[in-house]
Amino acid sequence: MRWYAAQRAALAIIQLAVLSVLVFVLTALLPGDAADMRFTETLTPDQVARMREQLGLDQPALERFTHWFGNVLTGDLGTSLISGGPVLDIVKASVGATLVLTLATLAVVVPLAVALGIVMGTRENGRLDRTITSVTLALSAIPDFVIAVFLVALFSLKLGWLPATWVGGSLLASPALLILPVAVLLGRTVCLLSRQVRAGTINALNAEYVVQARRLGVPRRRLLLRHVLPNAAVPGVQELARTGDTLLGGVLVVEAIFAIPGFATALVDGVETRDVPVVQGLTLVLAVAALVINLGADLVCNRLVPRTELLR
Amino acid sequence: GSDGGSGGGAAAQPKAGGRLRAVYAGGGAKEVLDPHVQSLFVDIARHKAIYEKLVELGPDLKPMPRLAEKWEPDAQAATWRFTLRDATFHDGQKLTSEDVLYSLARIADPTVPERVAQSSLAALDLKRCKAIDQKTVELVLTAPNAEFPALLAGIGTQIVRDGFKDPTKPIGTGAFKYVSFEAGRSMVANRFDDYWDGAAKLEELQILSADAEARANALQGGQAEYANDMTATFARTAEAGKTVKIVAAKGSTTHAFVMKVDQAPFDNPDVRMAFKLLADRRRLVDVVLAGRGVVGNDLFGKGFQYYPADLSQRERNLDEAKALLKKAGLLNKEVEIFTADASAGFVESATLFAEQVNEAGVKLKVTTGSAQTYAKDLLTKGVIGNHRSGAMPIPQYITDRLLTKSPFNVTHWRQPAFDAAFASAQVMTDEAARTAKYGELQKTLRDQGGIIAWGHPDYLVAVSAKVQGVQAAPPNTLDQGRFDKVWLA
Amino acid sequence: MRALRARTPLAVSALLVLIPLLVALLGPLANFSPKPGLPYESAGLLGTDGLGRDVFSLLLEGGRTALGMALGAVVIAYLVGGMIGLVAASTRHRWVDEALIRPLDVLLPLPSLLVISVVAVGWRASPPAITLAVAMVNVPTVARLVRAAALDAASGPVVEALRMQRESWVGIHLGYVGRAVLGPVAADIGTRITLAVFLVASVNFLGLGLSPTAPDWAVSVSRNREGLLLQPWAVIAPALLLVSFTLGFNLLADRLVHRTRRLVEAKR
Amino acid sequence: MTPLVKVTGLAAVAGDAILVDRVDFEVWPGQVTALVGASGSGKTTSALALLGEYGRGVQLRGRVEVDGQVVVDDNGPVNGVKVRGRVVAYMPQHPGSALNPARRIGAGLNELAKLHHPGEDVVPEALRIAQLPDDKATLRRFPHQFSGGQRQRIALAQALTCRPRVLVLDEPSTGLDSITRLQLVGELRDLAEQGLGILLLSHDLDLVRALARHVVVLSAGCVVDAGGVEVLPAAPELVASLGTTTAADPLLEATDLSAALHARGRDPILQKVDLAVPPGGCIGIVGRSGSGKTTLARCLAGLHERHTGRITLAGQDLPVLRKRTLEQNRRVQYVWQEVRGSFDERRLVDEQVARTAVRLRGISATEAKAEAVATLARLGVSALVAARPPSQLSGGELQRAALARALLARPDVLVCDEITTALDERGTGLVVELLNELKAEGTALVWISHDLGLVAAVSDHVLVLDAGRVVEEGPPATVMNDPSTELTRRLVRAAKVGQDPEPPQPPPVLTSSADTRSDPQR
Ligand SMILES: Nc1ncnc2c1ncn2[C@@H]1O[C@H](COP(=O)(O)OP(=O)(O)OP(=O)(O)O)[C@@H](O)[C@H]1O
Ligand SMILES: Nc1ncnc2c1ncn2[C@@H]1O[C@H](COP(=O)(O)OP(=O)(O)OP(=O)(O)O)[C@@H](O)[C@H]1O
Ligand SMILES: [Mg+2]
Ligand SMILES: [Mg+2]
Repeated sequence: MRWYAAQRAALAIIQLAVLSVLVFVLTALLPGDAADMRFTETLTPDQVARMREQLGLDQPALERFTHWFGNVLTGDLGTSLISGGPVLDIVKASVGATLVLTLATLAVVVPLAVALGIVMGTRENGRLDRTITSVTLALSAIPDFVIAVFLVALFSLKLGWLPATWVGGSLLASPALLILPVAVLLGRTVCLLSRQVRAGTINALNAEYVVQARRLGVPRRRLLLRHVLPNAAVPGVQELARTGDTLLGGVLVVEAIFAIPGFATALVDGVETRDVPVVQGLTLVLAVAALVINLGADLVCNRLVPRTELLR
Repeated sequence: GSDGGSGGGAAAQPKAGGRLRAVYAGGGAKEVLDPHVQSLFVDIARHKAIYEKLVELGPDLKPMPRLAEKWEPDAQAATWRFTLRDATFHDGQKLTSEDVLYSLARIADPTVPERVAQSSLAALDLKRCKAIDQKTVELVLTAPNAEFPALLAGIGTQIVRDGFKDPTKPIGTGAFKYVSFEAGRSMVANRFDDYWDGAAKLEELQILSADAEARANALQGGQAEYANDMTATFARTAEAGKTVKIVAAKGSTTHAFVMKVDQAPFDNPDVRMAFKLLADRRRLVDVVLAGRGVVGNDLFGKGFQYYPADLSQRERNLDEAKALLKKAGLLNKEVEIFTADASAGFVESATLFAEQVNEAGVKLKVTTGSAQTYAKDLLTKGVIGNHRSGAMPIPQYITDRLLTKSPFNVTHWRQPAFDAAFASAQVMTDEAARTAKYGELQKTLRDQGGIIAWGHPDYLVAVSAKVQGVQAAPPNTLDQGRFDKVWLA
Repeated sequence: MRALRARTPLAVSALLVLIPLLVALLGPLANFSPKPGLPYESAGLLGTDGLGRDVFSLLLEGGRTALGMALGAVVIAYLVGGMIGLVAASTRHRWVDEALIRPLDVLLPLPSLLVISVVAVGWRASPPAITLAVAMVNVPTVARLVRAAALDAASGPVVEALRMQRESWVGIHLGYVGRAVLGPVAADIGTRITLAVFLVASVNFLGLGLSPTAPDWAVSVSRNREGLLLQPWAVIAPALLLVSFTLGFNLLADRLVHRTRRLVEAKR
Repeated sequence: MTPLVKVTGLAAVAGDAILVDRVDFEVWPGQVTALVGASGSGKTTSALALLGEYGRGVQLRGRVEVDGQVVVDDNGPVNGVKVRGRVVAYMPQHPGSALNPARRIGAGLNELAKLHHPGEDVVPEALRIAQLPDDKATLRRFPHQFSGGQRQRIALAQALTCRPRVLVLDEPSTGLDSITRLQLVGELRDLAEQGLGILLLSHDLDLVRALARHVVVLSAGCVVDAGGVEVLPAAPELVASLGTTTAADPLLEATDLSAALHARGRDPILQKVDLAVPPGGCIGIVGRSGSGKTTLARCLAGLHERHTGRITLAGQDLPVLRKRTLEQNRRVQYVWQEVRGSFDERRLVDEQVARTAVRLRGISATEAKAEAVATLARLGVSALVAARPPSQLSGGELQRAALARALLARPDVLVCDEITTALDERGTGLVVELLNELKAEGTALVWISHDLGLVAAVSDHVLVLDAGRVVEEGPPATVMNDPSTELTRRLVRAAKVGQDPEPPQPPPVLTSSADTRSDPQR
């Protein structure tokens, strides 16, 4: 176990280092730099040139990178080229909304998907199974921006029931702000997850050990909760960790449509304004999160079904 | 909804109190609190609530007194005396000459290149500027300029307190006192009771940032009462309902195609004229601006001070254009138009214009560049591209874009004779003579220059039905976004 | 068998996929371009869009990018990732396997969002660049999937038995390993194409991809959504075509997954 | 005394197929009743009827009474749920896979204890009978942390925790080496002595002979005979051959053969094994589970590449499989132990068998097919059966198909890895007959088996492997009758289950390392 943890940690560190280089190279490949972004027909080229100098953007890329990397090792994510504030502040400011959004989504998705998956799995090919399958399949086939556009048109603009944007509202004052964004993010994730849970349930139900437990007189309810569920959850958990990335893509669309000042928006903004330290910082945080989530998923799976191999 | 100002109703009795949430196009991390570093509308709106300038622009972009009660130039228009108004800062201090001098020096600080008014106020000879007394300040120019007051109304020229260092603790003379700010999201400010121009009606002002769709949704969903810079489509949708009013300032900005006059094929005046004759301005306005705009006449600033209104409207003339193109040998050749999604309507108008040009037998190919770097790229890249300019006095527009040394000379219009004529006009203290001279220069531009100004979109502000007192005014003018005059019914 | 018949009929799923596909393929050939009108009018079959263009003619033009980029991305992802996966699985040298798969592991936490937005911002409005970016984002997962599926098959006793019978390399890898990989891959392609369509469409929707005047379906949905209440067809029609394609593909993929599952069950 | 289980006129029908027809049997407390019969004769179907359980699409008729409760009557199963666990506990064929990998074994045992005997502390007793340590550490372990043999015991402990009146054991001895099998016999005998009724399903007649009081012989779903052990066919008299000490040069020879799991000899499985087989000779390889028999066979077949030492065929070096010439490939063939896994699910069995002749002997596909069908027919697998995909063949049929597949190469050396485990006596007889014929024609055999009697009958030289080393070798008669090592002695003695008139000695205490067999194939 300790060897495993060490291996995992070493791999993570290598991944993060390589990732930083990659992100730097990627952003360096973009045309223009942060100083150019300030060129909005109010600052003259001469002023822009002086700014570039002040921001240190006239230095060679390698030097900028090593400088940044050195700082990161001491825990300093640097300062934004655009706002001049610490990157950490930008990360902190943007992470909240996205976190709330994803947690709220997960809080709905996970129980819903598990429940649906188990219902479907225990009634394999029954009418209920087929109905739920069809509905979730259809839901997952609608791109999130299409869902969002129509939900907003219907529930906010036509009926006026729900707020269509986070602008001018506060989450504390009106939690209803969460409803539409979560509804948009829900569809695909629930479908993906519930299908995994369904497959896991069917597999577990057919497994020798469940059949045997039933033969030894374990009642049905207990069988489902204690014997089927943990095994059925494993593919679901793995899927959840895997969908993190796709979920983030959806989050961007949702953030854009509902004007949520979140992580994905900050990332794309950073790229658009060539704010390299911000992009670096956000990516780093994101990568750490992805690594932690994957590790967590592996550990959870290993907890649920100890035989799951840790290192593939 | 109704066009024009919404405050005209005689029955409307101003009411005090309440909170107004105004949404502007956001700039994310680019948004700043330093009044001298602004460049976005949302920054300008925010700073306008807190700070003031010596001079402001009227609806026709003519300078009008603000913190300066009045001004007087000397005979050469090289030394200007400004008399200050009896205004109070949010910290209770009175406005003095020292504040003005400090503000101008702060703007000019060469170690902070992002202070935007640096280039426009470069003509100021700071060492020789001085305070005559508490309320009078004398500003000396390195070269005479009859338009100097207008420069003090440009963006980034706000007056701050003497010794102002920390932009996160704003103190101005404006109608609202700063409370809080989060870049890319919102600013909150409260009424300043000692405002010299009569305290605002609103108790609290929130200025929020959001893109066009979110602005529309916020306004319709009742999460905002005021939405700046709305699209014509939104106006069309909103007009069907009753909850939202549209306040439209006619023809406030300028949409144009710009040709580089020193690059083939536009180094040939015939080709420039042919392209001008090819533009179907009416259709461009109808489609790209959804009819919400005024047809342009290849000149900036229709309706502004110094605009030559007597020039005839240029119309589409396919035959003449064809003849000119044939003469230039451009028929069946391909020309690229360089555009980007940098501003609403750019790609759309380029695409539409391409179709119109294609009808004359010249293939205009649309190339899309990066939106973020477009302003810079346009200076060097492409031979013809999109251009949009906000409202500003016409002489300033010429200074910025049409002189040999202009920093944003996108048409590469570099004519020593034109430069000289403009310089001579600028020192004329007689306004009528100046106007005549500017008129001549603009006629030259219209016929020979590289600008195809096809339309002047209306500037659309949408407000919820209960908002009163919103004036229809072009952006960058005094009455645009004046929340001290607005009240909630 | 009964369960299979009870599912959505094959014809329906196929039709759902085929309609958008045919529109995308044949639409541009139709060369149907009526005279443009004014923005958001109801003239013509489906009215006009925000630029006064006929929505129906736009639909005919817009499928090529909407589906082409996604399909292209999946094809490229499978060519590159599948090759890496197969080679990694079939190599007898552990270091080749490691050298091929470990770098992909490192790439896994790289947010696809970042890659795509960088590419989209850097090479704006270039369909090949975006296609390539979407493809690259998919390579690591495809490679791992193919490797895992092939490894399972290639290391099993069946391959040993075939070697004992001296079957040729081609016979073993295409005849057996390839067929064994086909099941998971076919199921995966179904969902992957849907995902790719989503990704491409989202990029275009967010204005990071194609030019805003492009007739692309996702761009149409994005650009015309502010006119949704004035002229709904400009949004609904392209959205319907997109959804029809992804829904059809989902149904087909589901069917495939079912078939492979039943095969596996039969094995037990 | 009344019987615990009374089955009368039990019938099971699936569609038009009759799986079980008018079966009667009884199970008495303290006694073992055995259901015997060939594979597919309906043993499992009949036994599951005691729980009211039936396969998908199967209908049960007749009458099953368990401990006074009617479980099946003429309307089909009724309230089988009541007897599950508490009255009848069933132990399936591969108990290893019947343990939930996600649960600690303690949790599983306590759950059953709480369900059936709340408030009573039945777990320690169950563990004791199953010969498992009753400490916290053991209970906190997960199933994968036990060896195959221990897992079998855990499954037994689970069944015992229910304190059933009747214990049903389905093929408990498949794949066990003789020592482990002997331990099982002892345990079951103890259980019966404590008053439990045991229903034993098996085709291992020796095991039945050793345990059963009542025997019911099934054939194609019908009871063909019933009574005491005397109804069983007599144990075939297999005479150990004396060993042919032919002077002929060895055809296949391995010297100093070592093999490891990992590169550079880490984790060795085989160490310094020497063997030689002359043409027409047969070398038998025996040893406990996990001793390295399969690995040795795979080295000879060229499939296990991580080995050192020298293997020669007719004096010439024999490289690993992928470097062998066509001729070398043809001359040495291997028959898999895990036979199901070695067939491609998607092609028909006869086609797969025929491919050998096409690829290795270059004959046409039609000729090869004809030859495949003929060979399979000789082994008792009809052409009709062989023309199906592998999933539709029974384990025994597939085992014979695998043999045919190797035989179609007309090999000079045939390596057989436990190829009769799924066969009944008739099937085994057919296989042995054919192989003896080939031997007479000069084919050399390497014969791996747990069935010492069979080894003795087939081979003329025996190797005994233990932990990868040869611990004893010699002619079978010598090795079997006069073993020189303790291991061989135990193997031989344990193999005599059900053949000796004397009851065997109490089983030796199992140490956790004694059974290193990996998880049985699921
Ligand atoms: N659900 C089912 N539907 C149809 N036929 C079945 C079903 N279950 C079992 N059979 C058939 O019933 C027969 C008896 O099966 P059963 O499992 O009872 O045999 P068995 O004697 O236990 O054999 P083995 O020794 O291989 O375990 C077999 O021919 C089998 O193919
Ligand atoms: N792939 C593997 N991974 C780990 N251990 C292995 C592997 N293959 C074989 N072993 C180990 O090598 C040893 C020898 O295995 P082998 O299969 O040769 O045994 P065997 O004598 O054939 O046993 P059986 O009678 O059960 O077939 C065993 O301890 C087994 O656990
Ligand atoms: Mg059975
Ligand atoms: Mg073995």
